[in-house]
Amino acid sequence: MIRRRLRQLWPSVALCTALLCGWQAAVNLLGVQDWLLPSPVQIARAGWQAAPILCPHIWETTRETLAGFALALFVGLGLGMLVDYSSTVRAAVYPLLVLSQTVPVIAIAPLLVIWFGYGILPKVIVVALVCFFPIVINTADGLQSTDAEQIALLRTMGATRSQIFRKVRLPGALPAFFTGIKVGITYSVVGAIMGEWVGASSGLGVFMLRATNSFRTDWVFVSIAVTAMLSLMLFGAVTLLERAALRWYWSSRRTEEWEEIR
Amino acid sequence: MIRRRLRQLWPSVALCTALLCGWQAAVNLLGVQDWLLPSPVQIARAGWQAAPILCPHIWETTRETLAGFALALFVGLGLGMLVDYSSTVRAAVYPLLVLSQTVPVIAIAPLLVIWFGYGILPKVIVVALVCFFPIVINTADGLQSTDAEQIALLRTMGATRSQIFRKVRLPGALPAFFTGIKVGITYSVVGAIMGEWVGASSGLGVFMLRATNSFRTDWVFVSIAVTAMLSLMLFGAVTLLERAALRWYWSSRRTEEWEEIR
Amino acid sequence: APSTLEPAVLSLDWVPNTNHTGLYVALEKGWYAEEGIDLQIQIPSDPSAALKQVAAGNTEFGVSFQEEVTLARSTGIPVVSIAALVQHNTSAFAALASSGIERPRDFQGHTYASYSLPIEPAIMSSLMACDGGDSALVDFIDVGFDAFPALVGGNVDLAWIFLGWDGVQAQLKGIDLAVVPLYGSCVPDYYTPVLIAGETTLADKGDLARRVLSATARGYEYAIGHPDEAADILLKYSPESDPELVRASQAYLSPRYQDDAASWGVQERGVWEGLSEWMADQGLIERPIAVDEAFTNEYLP
Amino acid sequence: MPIIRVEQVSKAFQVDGRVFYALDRVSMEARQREFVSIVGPSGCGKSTLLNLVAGLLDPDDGEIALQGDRSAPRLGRVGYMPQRDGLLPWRRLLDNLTLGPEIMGRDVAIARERARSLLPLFGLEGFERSYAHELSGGMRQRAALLRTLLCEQEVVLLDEPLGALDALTRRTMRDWLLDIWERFERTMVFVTHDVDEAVLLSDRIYVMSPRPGRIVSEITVDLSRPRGEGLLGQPSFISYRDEILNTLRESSA
Amino acid sequence: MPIIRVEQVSKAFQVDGRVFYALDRVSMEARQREFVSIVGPSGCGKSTLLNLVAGLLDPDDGEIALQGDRSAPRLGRVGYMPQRDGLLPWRRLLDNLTLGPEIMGRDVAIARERARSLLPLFGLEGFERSYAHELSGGMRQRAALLRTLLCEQEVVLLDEPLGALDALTRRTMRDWLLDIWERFERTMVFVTHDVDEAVLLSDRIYVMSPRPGRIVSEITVDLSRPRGEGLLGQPSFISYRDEILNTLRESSA
Ligand SMILES: Nc1ncnc2c1ncn2[C@@H]1O[C@H](COP(=O)(O)OP(=O)(O)OP(=O)(O)O)[C@@H](O)[C@H]1O
Ligand SMILES: Nc1ncnc2c1ncn2[C@@H]1O[C@H](COP(=O)(O)OP(=O)(O)OP(=O)(O)O)[C@@H](O)[C@H]1O
Ligand SMILES: [Mg+2]
Ligand SMILES: [Mg+2]
Repeated sequence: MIRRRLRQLWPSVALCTALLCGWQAAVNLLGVQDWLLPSPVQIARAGWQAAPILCPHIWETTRETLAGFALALFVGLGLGMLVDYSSTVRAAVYPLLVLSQTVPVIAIAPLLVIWFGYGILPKVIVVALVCFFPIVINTADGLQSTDAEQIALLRTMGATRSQIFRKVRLPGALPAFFTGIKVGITYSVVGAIMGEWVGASSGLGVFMLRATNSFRTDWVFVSIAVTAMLSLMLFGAVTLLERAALRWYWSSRRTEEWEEIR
Repeated sequence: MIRRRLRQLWPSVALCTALLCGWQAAVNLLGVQDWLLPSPVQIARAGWQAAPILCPHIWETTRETLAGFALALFVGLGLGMLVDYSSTVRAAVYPLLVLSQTVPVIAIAPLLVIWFGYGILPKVIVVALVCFFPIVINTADGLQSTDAEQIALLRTMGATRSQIFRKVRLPGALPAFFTGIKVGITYSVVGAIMGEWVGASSGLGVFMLRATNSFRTDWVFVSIAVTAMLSLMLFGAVTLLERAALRWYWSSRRTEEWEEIR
Repeated sequence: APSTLEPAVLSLDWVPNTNHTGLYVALEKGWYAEEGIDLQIQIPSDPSAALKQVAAGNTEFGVSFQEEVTLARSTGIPVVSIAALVQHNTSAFAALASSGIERPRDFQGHTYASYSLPIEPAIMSSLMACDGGDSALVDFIDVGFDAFPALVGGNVDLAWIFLGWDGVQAQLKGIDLAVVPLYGSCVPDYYTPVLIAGETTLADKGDLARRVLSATARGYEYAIGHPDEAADILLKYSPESDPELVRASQAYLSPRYQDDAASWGVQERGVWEGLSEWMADQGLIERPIAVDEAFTNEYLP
Repeated sequence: MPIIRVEQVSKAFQVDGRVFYALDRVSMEARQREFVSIVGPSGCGKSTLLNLVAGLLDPDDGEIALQGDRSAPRLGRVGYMPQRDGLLPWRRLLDNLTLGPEIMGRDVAIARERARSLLPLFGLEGFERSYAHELSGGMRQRAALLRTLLCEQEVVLLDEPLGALDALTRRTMRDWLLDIWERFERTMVFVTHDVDEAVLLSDRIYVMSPRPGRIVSEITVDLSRPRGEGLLGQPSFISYRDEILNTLRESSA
Repeated sequence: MPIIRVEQVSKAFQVDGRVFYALDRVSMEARQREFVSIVGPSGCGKSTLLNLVAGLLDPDDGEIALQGDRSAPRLGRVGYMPQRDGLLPWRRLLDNLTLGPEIMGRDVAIARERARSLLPLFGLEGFERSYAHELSGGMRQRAALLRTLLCEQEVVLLDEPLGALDALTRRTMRDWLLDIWERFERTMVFVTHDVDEAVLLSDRIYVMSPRPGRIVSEITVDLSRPRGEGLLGQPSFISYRDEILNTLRESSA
């Protein structure tokens, strides 16, 4: 099991290594200035050097990310269900969902601070705002895609709406729901960083801004690398969860995979 | 048909109107200063006043949005297919996709400028970068969800991979694909605005920055309103397209809807 | 006892830099605490956001610029400048030395990376007009994220820089810049940055402002006298900054905090009037503001 | 009073833009403890009729009464086995079987025990934890049948419950069905293509004709019970069978 | 030389973690122009056997040769009608029917014409533009059958093609199948539950036993063709039938 997982990792490791090598070579050969684009080796060295400073920032951002994503999950699932509840609610709420995504965070930053202060709350809200949208849309579309025959069957058994929802719609929508979660979680760390730009005294976003302002491009890239790593870890965790939660789904797909000449 | 569409519009119009009224009342009653949060009436008045200045900006941003989204569609669909091609490619490319979303635009803005200058290209790239991700993930997950029986059937007919892809996987993935497009297009206009912050001389993003720096909060909100309107129009267009493209899908869902006591 | 400290928030204009050294010195030395204040220093999403927060009164103090305060007051935003952090404008237009740009009229036909500040075109045109140039021939590009890299990368020919930061950085990196400073040119001098507070804050907590300024003044005076130690303190609070840059910048800026003023932080009515009238002339504001409401030395020690 | 009463019911669908009558003024009934079969050519509207009785569809015209009540909702008051099995792909076999009791709020543990005890009879032992896609066609059908009967409704509608089964398994299932019907006093409506089976099992048989679906004949089967396979060759049996086949033949011509 | 040759083929699945043999050393063959039937209890592995022959599965053990070739891939070389219809939900009926010719790169216009001309015989006229969910169970099955035959493969595997059809429709389809088989010199492998049908149609019949699926008997049907329904009562027919039924009964006991 674990060995299979590891075997699945090597293509990405190989490709990433290749890309990093290409990057290093390009920087060295083309003589790109390091304040513009540092090489991977420089970034690694800078990362080593910045590590003690970086750690508390990482911890802060991780907290914000997790709290914000939990909120997004809650809100996303809730709204996805609400939107599925009736076509009137759907018609009424959908445009608002779209609207919520069209307000640049920076434009409402002063409001956020005035309403929620400088604590963790505004960051959590920004993360949730950024992440919940794909979750809602995927959940709503997934719920809508439920097999009509399965619903009919439950209805003949006298199932209530909520039973139909729990026993058919929700399990049937799980694959789409996970797709939404995967998209959402990818945005979560960046969302936290954007949230920190609203006003914060620590966090990766703060680190990144300060490094940018000091023209320490290598440190900027260190914080990007950390962001990427955090995002990848969260994405990976969701993928594992998906596999576990959708065993039936993947077992029926697997049939197909060995059936197919790949 | 058109009357039905209009009837579907009223819940959202009603809800929006209610929210706007609430906002207006809140601003009036609580005496919120207009430089912090202008009221809808003030925004409308400012919009009327700013219209002549605003138009060329809107046009610029629309161009960038459409070009960027077209690119995102192309790249997203292409990568979605590529990722579906083999589990090795999938394993190799997925982390990179996630990585692509974890780099804040602000951090690579200087690079974008140096590589692509100040023309429309960097904005198009930013839009594409922002929009393509949900498209890829949804397309890939949709392609993977294809019914194993349908694939088996085509294989007995001697279908090639590409035939299976075109005749079964792709049509089967269309609902998920459209979900991804809906999420992506929602980000497109905001993406263009962020792209303009990389460096531009016109566009809604420029307008927004200038208004912010001049403390014309009402104009900032005008540009947010325009952004929202553009996004909604694009989202609506995609929804219409989805309905048209997935007639079979909706016709089988409709069965369910009249069957269900809503 | 710490439990009796009065909390207060001060929002910087941007990430910590040598403009802010005195604040951090006072914080580090415990001078705010001595005054009974628990000061929290915050970084906003952008300068205009800081100003709005201060005006709204939920952030007591902020760092802003004279031209911003003038603009804000003209639109009815109730903020007051209570101290000048640096006595003279250290802004400049910069070009790469290799570009051949030496004086304002050379700007013609070049591209300029703008921060989207309304004052930029006005200053540019005044400056060029004095030198017989026409700013209509300068190509403005609004760069929301960063102008200096664009200049150094050669993507634009001109950028607005701060001599005490970008200028020092260029020197350290061995980049030759041709600079046209604003101070001493035909454009009026103004205070940038300044410390601001909301009108309501001043009315309700005037004593707090006085105590904050008292500690802050000590901080800046220390920074004036001990550039190296002050730089180290700033670095302690902003360890992400480049030490070399901070030290060099501190050396540049320390003598300029007070400069020719009688004491640190003092603002002159003439400077406020001068900018206000000039901005009105330029059409940036409809009419000159009432400068006596826009700034005050009353809270300075 | 009949438990199911369908009166002059019509049902139309849109086919390619045109209105198409799947059922045209169909009347039928099933009395308490009766075993009623519906036979008719493919596409004549048998499934549509069951959908109407179960409450999944509403008639365009006419009325349907369950237990004498015309206006009460019908959903949840009959056990219904649809033509396609409808097994939920994310549930293992045993969880699929106990779906009905679960929905009806009965004790699931008891239902599981009952299901488990019936697995051998249904030839599903050892597959408790299989997903639907791991079962053979006939196994899926048997699972659906078992699921329906575990709902323990007084009225049971079965849409071709034995279609995918071989003769032997079919006989086992059939016997068991009769046993259930008799022992627990059920009312059964049974859709089948197999005329022999219809005669063997039923008290009454409705014969339908297609396009639009109409009931062309109602036959009461006066054969003593229990009826074994031995009946198949007997003249009384054959006469019923031929009568039905003739009706079908004529109405299709 | 047999067109299909299955030699000592075994196939195992994982059921609840345990290895479960669906097929155990099964051997069978079908010669050119032969009509071979496979009968056996539900779940004995008939569909699995067809999946193996069609190339959807590979044997765990043993060999399968199509047209004498053991190593060549088998996919795309037989017409296969799977037990579940597999109609594509986004295609209208006519487009579903022409799927085979489309995949094989034949002229779709001709295939459409041919499909259209066969619609009345298959009782599908007027439903050209219907989606699968708008068809009755039997109509779906007929559509799947027609789709398979429009592939015009020499070898045709049919997995219970007539299971959901009533006696009359079934007879029409059966006659037509025989007609196709004779006129176009096809080789047919036919899975059925209906022993009568197997005897009526086949040259040879394989009888299977379940768990693990084995071939327990191979019966050559020496009845002259054409064979009509009249045969049903004749002693030679009945003896074949009883032989098969007995074998089934014994192997299941
Ligand atoms: N949702 C629908 N939309 C359009 N037409 C439908 C729909 N459901 C059923 N029909 C049509 O109604 C007719 C009767 O269908 P029904 O399923 O009741 O037949 P049936 O008697 O059960 O046939 P079979 O024995 O083949 O299952 C068919 O012609 C079918 O095409
Ligand atoms: N993918 C699979 N995974 C696990 N078990 C399987 C799978 N496919 C088939 N089986 C098992 O193999 C056995 C034979 O199945 P198969 O579908 O071949 O039966 P069949 O003879 O076609 O039965 P029926 O007449 O009911 O269709 C069954 O017990 C089934 O559960
Ligand atoms: Mg039916
Ligand atoms: Mg089978």
